[in-house]
Amino acid sequence: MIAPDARGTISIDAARCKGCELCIPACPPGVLRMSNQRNEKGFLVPEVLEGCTGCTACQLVCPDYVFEVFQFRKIKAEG
Amino acid sequence: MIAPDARGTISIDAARCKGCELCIPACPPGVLRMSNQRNEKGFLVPEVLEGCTGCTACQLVCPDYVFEVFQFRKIKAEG
Amino acid sequence: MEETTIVIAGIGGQGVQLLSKVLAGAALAEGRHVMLAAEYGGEMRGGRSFASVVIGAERLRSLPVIERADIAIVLHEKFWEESAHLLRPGGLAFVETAFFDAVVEKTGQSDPPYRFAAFDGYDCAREAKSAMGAGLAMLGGLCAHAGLARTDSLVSVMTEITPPYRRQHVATNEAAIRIGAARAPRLASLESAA
Amino acid sequence: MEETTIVIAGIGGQGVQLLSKVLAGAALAEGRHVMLAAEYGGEMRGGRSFASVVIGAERLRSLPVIERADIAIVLHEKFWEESAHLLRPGGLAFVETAFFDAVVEKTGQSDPPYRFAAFDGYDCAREAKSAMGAGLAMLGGLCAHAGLARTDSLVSVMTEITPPYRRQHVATNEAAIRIGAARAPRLASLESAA
Amino acid sequence: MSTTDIEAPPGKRAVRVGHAAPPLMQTEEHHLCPGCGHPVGVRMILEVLEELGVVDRSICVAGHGCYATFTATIDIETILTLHGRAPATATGVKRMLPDSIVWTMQGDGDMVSEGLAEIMHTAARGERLTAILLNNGVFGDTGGQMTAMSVVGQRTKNTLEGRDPGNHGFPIPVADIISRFPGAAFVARGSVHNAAEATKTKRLIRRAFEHQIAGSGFAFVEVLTMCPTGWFVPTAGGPDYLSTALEPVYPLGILREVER
Amino acid sequence: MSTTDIEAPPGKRAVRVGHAAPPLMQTEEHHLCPGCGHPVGVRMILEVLEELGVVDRSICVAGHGCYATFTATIDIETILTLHGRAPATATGVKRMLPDSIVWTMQGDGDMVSEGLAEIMHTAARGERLTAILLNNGVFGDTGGQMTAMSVVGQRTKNTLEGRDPGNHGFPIPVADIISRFPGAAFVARGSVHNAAEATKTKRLIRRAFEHQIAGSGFAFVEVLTMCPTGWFVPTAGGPDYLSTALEPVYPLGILREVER
Amino acid sequence: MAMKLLEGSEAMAEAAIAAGLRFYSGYPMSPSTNLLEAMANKVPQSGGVCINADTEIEGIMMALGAAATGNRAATGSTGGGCALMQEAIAEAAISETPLVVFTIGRAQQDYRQATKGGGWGDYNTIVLAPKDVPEAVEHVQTLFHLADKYRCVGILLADNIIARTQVSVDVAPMTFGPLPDKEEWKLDGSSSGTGKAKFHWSWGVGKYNTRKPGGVNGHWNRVADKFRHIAETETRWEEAYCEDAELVVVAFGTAGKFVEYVVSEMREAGTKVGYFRPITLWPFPGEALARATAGARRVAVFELNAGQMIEDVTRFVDRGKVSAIGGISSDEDGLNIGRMMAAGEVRRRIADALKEVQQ
Amino acid sequence: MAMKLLEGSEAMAEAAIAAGLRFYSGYPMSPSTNLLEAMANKVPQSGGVCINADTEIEGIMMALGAAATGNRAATGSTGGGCALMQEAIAEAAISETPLVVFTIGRAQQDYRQATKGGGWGDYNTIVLAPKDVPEAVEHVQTLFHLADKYRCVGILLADNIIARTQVSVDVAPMTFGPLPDKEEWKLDGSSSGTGKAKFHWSWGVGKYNTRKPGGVNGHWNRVADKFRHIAETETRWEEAYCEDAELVVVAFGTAGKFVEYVVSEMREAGTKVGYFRPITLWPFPGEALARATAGARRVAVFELNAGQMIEDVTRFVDRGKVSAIGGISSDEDGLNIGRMMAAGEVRRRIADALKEVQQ
Ligand SMILES: Cc1ncc(C[n+]2csc(CCOP(=O)(O)OP(=O)(O)O)c2C)c(N)n1
Ligand SMILES: Cc1ncc(C[n+]2csc(CCOP(=O)(O)OP(=O)(O)O)c2C)c(N)n1
Ligand code: SF4
Ligand code: SF4
Ligand code: SF4
Ligand code: SF4
Ligand code: SF4
Ligand code: SF4
Ligand SMILES: [Mg+2]
Ligand SMILES: [Mg+2]
Repeated sequence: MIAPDARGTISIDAARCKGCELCIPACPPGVLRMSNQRNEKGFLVPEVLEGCTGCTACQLVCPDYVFEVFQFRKIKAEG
Repeated sequence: MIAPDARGTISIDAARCKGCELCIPACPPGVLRMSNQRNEKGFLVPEVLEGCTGCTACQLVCPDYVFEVFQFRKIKAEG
Repeated sequence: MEETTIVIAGIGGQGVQLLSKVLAGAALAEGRHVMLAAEYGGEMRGGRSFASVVIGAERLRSLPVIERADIAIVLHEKFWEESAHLLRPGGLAFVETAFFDAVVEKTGQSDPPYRFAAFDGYDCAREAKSAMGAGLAMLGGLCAHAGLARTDSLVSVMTEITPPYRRQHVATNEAAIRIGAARAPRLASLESAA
Repeated sequence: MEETTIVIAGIGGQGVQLLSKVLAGAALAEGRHVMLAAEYGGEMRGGRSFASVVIGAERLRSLPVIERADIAIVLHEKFWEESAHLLRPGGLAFVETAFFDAVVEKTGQSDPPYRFAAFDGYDCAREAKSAMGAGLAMLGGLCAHAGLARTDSLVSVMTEITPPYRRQHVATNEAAIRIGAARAPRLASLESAA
Repeated sequence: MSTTDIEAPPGKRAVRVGHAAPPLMQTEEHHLCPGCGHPVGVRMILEVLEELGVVDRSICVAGHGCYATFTATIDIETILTLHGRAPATATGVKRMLPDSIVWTMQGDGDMVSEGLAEIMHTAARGERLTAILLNNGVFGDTGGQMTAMSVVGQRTKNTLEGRDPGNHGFPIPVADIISRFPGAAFVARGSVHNAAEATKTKRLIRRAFEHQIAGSGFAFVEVLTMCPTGWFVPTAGGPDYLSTALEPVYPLGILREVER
Repeated sequence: MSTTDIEAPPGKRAVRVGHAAPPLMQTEEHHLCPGCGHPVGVRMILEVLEELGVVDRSICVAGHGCYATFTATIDIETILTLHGRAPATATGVKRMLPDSIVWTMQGDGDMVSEGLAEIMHTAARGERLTAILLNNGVFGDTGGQMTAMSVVGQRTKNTLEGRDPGNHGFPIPVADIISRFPGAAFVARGSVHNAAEATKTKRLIRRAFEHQIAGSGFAFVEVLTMCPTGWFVPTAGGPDYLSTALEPVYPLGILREVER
Repeated sequence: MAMKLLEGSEAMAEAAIAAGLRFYSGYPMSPSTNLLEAMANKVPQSGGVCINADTEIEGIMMALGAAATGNRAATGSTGGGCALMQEAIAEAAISETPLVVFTIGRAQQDYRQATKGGGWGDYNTIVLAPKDVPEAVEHVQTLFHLADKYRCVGILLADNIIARTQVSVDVAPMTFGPLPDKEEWKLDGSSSGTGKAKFHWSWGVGKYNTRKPGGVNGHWNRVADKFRHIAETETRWEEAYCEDAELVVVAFGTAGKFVEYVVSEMREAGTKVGYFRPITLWPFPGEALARATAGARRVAVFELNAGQMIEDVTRFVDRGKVSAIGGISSDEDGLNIGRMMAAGEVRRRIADALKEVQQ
Repeated sequence: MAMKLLEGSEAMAEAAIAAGLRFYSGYPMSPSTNLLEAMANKVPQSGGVCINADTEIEGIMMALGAAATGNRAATGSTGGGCALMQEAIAEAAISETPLVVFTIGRAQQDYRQATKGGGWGDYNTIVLAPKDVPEAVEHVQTLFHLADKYRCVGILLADNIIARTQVSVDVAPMTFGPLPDKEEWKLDGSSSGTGKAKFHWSWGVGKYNTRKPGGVNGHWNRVADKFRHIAETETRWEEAYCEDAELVVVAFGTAGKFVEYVVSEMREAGTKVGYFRPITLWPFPGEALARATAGARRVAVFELNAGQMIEDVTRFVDRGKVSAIGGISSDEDGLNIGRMMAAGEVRRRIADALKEVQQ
């Protein structure tokens, strides 16, 4: 399911989200958008589309520490 | 006793003087100097020599409000 | 009892505070003495929101921290226990239909000491096309049923206290109150069902 | 009496405070207990300057605001009344000669309850070439007479407490103390003259 | 979440480049409002302390404001001191422990309203501290009233018609003032209203701590943060309000830096 | 002394051009030290009030310092308020009596040590007052200790070795700070250490009151004054100490003026 | 009679305006913030001035300046903020500046601060502690009157419950007796240059031309005598059922309202219990308390703190007879009044005290 | 034994250093200025830090920060300056920060401030009032010990006479019993990053990982209990000739020394008079006073104020038996102790009180 040229991804700890939407415009490739799902606190939470670059912008601006960011790196053959 | 070309004079309320000597260098024509006389408070007080211009400098700098300054003006014929 | 005490509980965002003000204001407009105590933990959504309203004909004797309520308006199952704790034996629990079962279940006693009534505020709100109107509808229904204040008084206080930037909701809110009030007669049957 | 109380009074600039410190310090150096209370109204010349020194062999009982003095050192006629008020019957008024007559006159009683002694501190100071040494000379004279402290103790305390920027006065001050002390034997006669 | 749980494209592996929760937080939960800018600022401070390797000699002295909630959750020794007085308290700490890394955390209300004397005197003394100002131009914690840094025209609960300079005067740009103090080694202003500025701001904070480590003088970073609640704007509108209302009054950048 | 008592040269008469005691003094006596600069500053204020014809609507709010002795002798309604708080007290007075002429008189210790917050907040508010600072760089009244305006190297009773910036920091040039405040209409610094500067300073004070009369904003004049006692210099050396130690740190002149 | 639904804070602000308040200046601190907001919105509408002070000290010093012009002025905060005002409260009291300070307390841990003060010198402040919003509306007006009557500082000691509860209330302006003229001391500049310029200072010594006899001691003694007079004449309290009570419960403010409620209920059930509510916390109605409790076997003090008012109680009631039945009671947010301010809790504690008596 | 001639202020500074003071920060105000100067000159020489604070608030807040690191720290001023410290004193007391505050009072008009405080909340401060310089030297050291022992604030209440009188005195370091370890709470950064970072705050609730049971109420109750314990165990006083005295004179501080002097003199003359001097003003030695005055017909309080300590006296002695024989007594400069602090005056006032008794 992951595109072979994918550069990164994020995990979203939706339970912590307070639906402020600050992450949406922060994402340079624009792959975040608000979903229709509400978390336990009653807030709409974001979802990520394909194309995340692992740039950490969302993580940086999120006041509720929702995002974990990963970059995909080539596996090097080990000595 | 007053020179005919005298331009001004001062009165010195020596009782108030605290002997700080600030007036001495303040006098542009240099006609003030400390006398040998002490006032009731025990301070040496200044005295004025001839040549006062009535410029008010001494009055301006004296912290103890000792000087009153007068200028001599021609008496104009009245009526 | 000369003084009637109503508690309103729900979660942040359900309009508990608006409801309490509308109720108290309407009773005041009708010449009653009122007292309103609000408690809410900041502006956070999903947090506890609670209010008590005391209405009486004379200068009130009730304490500002109420000890016992005659009526509980239950907008959400969360925090119901607190209202239950306050409700006097024989008091009325007026519960949003959506949470009715959960509330009854939580009550847990085989023979609960209160009277229960379910009221479908959400349905009224839908009918009124009012996004936030469920609570107002319940209030309309309750007042029509229990005679706490006239529907017109509720509507006019709601209109009066709506801030300028919320003016667009006045019409739908009014509709919610009136639809709720209109459904009050059905209440009696529901009540006895509990 | 186990404790001796000396009051020193004069006008600002006469060195009252220095005198009191030298006296107290010298007594301390000799193993006595001392207490010194100073009062002066700011740095202004001509104002009242007053100090009291209590000296005793044991931990002192005297109060810090003294009630009675055994000896009054009178540097100036001004403020004499205050010292007179404190001086006990039979106490010693040790007066700068220059003000002796004025002081006696102010006392005014035909039979004053104190013993008077005049001492020419100004003359000693002249001899010592010490501008401000009159008071120190009196102190030297008094101590030699009354045995409050040894001359050497006075000199060494004076030397110790003179601040760096006044070092040039140490030698003449010492001279003043010693000259005063040397004249002490003459005191007895003066004293009886009063 | 462990990196091995992350599905990676063939031949690649997932490398974590950013933790959700900042390091040194005893819990990630906090009760600040949606869209609040403070948590972003606090995250950066903690990351910098970790990166500089000074955690085990770090002491935070905090004032009172919404950010103070973090005093109970950051895993840094903390004094929650009296409103406005953090610089003075921190001075006492630093003077007793010259090798420790002492930093203050204050809001605009805490620092520039109640505590103006303390911050100015401490800066003038050149106290070797790092002072962080989280400036949202409002008393957030008490519900949104005017502070000494609220901007002209700003609507608050006690300036309902907007801050009118004829009546309420003008805001005090404390960083600009301190930037002219010889005792100050580093003075800068950043913002957290977007990722680019947040990144720059973290660098400023780092510099401020480096100055403390070097002992070069007082180091000060003002961070503009969003307070949608106290500004009465939607959460998503916070960054825009910040950049149009606050930033023109409080321009971003380094205001002073001496050699370390 | 009456002018007729003065002997004049033939054909001339004596005209009084300066009163010994300033006007509006209930007594000319004061107990300030020989060579103190404060009385010179106070004289000028009183002369200006008289010249501007605003005496009967003048109210002075004074702080605590040696100058406060004049609160009991100037014939101007006076509040001797708490140490450091004159600007706040004066604000209350002025807001209740907008047509009155309200001026504060503070020293550097009163204004910049104890009262830094008050003066800054009041200036930022653009309060329509005239604030006078009599700056001698020392707490004169308590016997000569360091203030927030004592200059580097200055010897005081609690900086016996001189103010060491590494320990005691740097002085705060409050007028320069306020001169950048939009609420301030007029900010200037003068001195009384010689007749020429005193003359200029009086003009500055006059301007500051004219701004209040025009209602153009906060008006501030700092006056450098001698404190030979607190500087531990001979009285005659006061002016020299002022011009060599203080003036370089606090240069004279108009720092800000807006249109009235 | 025009009843309005007002939050306590709004009601107090309207009462202050009804009393002629012309100046308010305050700094936010829960739970006094709502009062500041109400003042900021209402005072300018009434033609007065409200300043958002930048510190509590500035707030009270501005108010002091405004009051020195003869206008009615006030400031307010909660205990923490009022701690910063102590120097200024003493200054106002001793300089005889009429001033009202609203202390919207947290629980009842401000009793000692309000009644004893932390300023320097010999002064007191009249402290009124209303039991609810309608009484607060009266107290605010009374306090402005008393402050002017005695040229002193009046403190309104309320709490979160009073400040935040909304009630139907009629803020009717009250009328009081005539007041002394302020001409003698109020400043407006007009005495400047007359040779007798007015002088406002806590040392009260007058200017050179108007030196007051007795100097500073004379002034301070006059002020102290005034406070002695107030202490004798201005005590206020409410008591009920004390004549034959075996137990008298003493409580003030909101706690007093709870005690009144519970004790009345118990009396209806025949229990020999009475209550005494000091309304003026200073002057403390000690003689009245001594009389009211003369016949009681036990006097129980219910206050929401670790024991503050009880020290005043024991000045007038034998300490062997007095016990504390309150205690520290705070919410986790420190603002509110905690679990102890509940009728059930009060009932239980009074019942326990009664048991002891009856043993 | 090394006697030096020291001014009281110098002696107190040396005593503080002997007790291990590492930090002082203060702001000048007569008559406390000399103490600041002595500290500024002596503390750095001893390897400690003295900062010339720019305000009293900064002074105490710096000292609080220094104390939070476990070092002995102090600040000082006179009543007016200490009024500004009230919020901070409460904070230190409730956050359990050991701190010493020197209040070099003007006359004795600071009693109420020192003993009751103007801060917010339920706290007390141990107040020692020396009668003279040698006792002040002991009290200073004792106070640092007690502040550490109980993690509380200690106030040394002295006056102009003690601060300015020069006496021959031996500042010998005193030894006290062992003290609790400060490791648990003192800050040095080393707990940061361990998951259990320390947290210093007056609400005492702990951090997320180290939450204290009972929350803020729990902490405040623990603190209140601690103060109750101190009140029971740490009272100090001096009394003489009380057993058979018809009149007992109560006085503190320098006034106590005068009373001691005069009463001893009168006793020698056979008069049945005794004296009682509270040494700890808080905790007030009330039980001891009650015992000491049980047989007396009259208890006269000599204090140089309008009546402050007398309120504490009447908590323990029937107010019908108590009278005030002191009063406001100030010089024109407000600093000193006025005409009333003179043996003759004291003698006259005690004699008058005796006459009343004997009627
Ligand atoms: C002496 C004192 N006054 C007032 C308060 C109330 N108070 C607590 S937080 C706060 C506002 C803080 O504002 P700011 O520092 O800007 O922080 P923000 O909440 O905006 O992040 C105030 C006024 C207090 N705690 N102490
Ligand atoms: C709250 C408070 N702290 C301290 C003082 C003591 N005090 C009186 S005057 C003064 C110094 C004033 O210095 P400054 O304003 O520079 O005046 P100067 O005497 O130098 O003219 C101080 C510290 C006080 N009166 N009140
Ligand atoms: S920024 Fe964070 S809290 Fe806000 S919507 Fe995005 S994920 Fe949720
Ligand atoms: S890491 Fe960057 S690209 Fe990926 S979702 Fe977050 S902001 Fe978008
Ligand atoms: S300036 Fe004035 S006080 Fe000083 S010496 Fe001259 S006359 Fe005397
Ligand atoms: S008036 Fe001028 S010229 Fe005359 S004495 Fe004074 S300074 Fe000299
Ligand atoms: S009020 Fe403002 S500062 Fe406080 S948590 Fe909410 S958004 Fe953040
Ligand atoms: S101490 Fe200084 S300011 Fe004070 S009167 Fe003396 S010279 Fe003037
Ligand atoms: Mg803020
Ligand atoms: Mg000065």
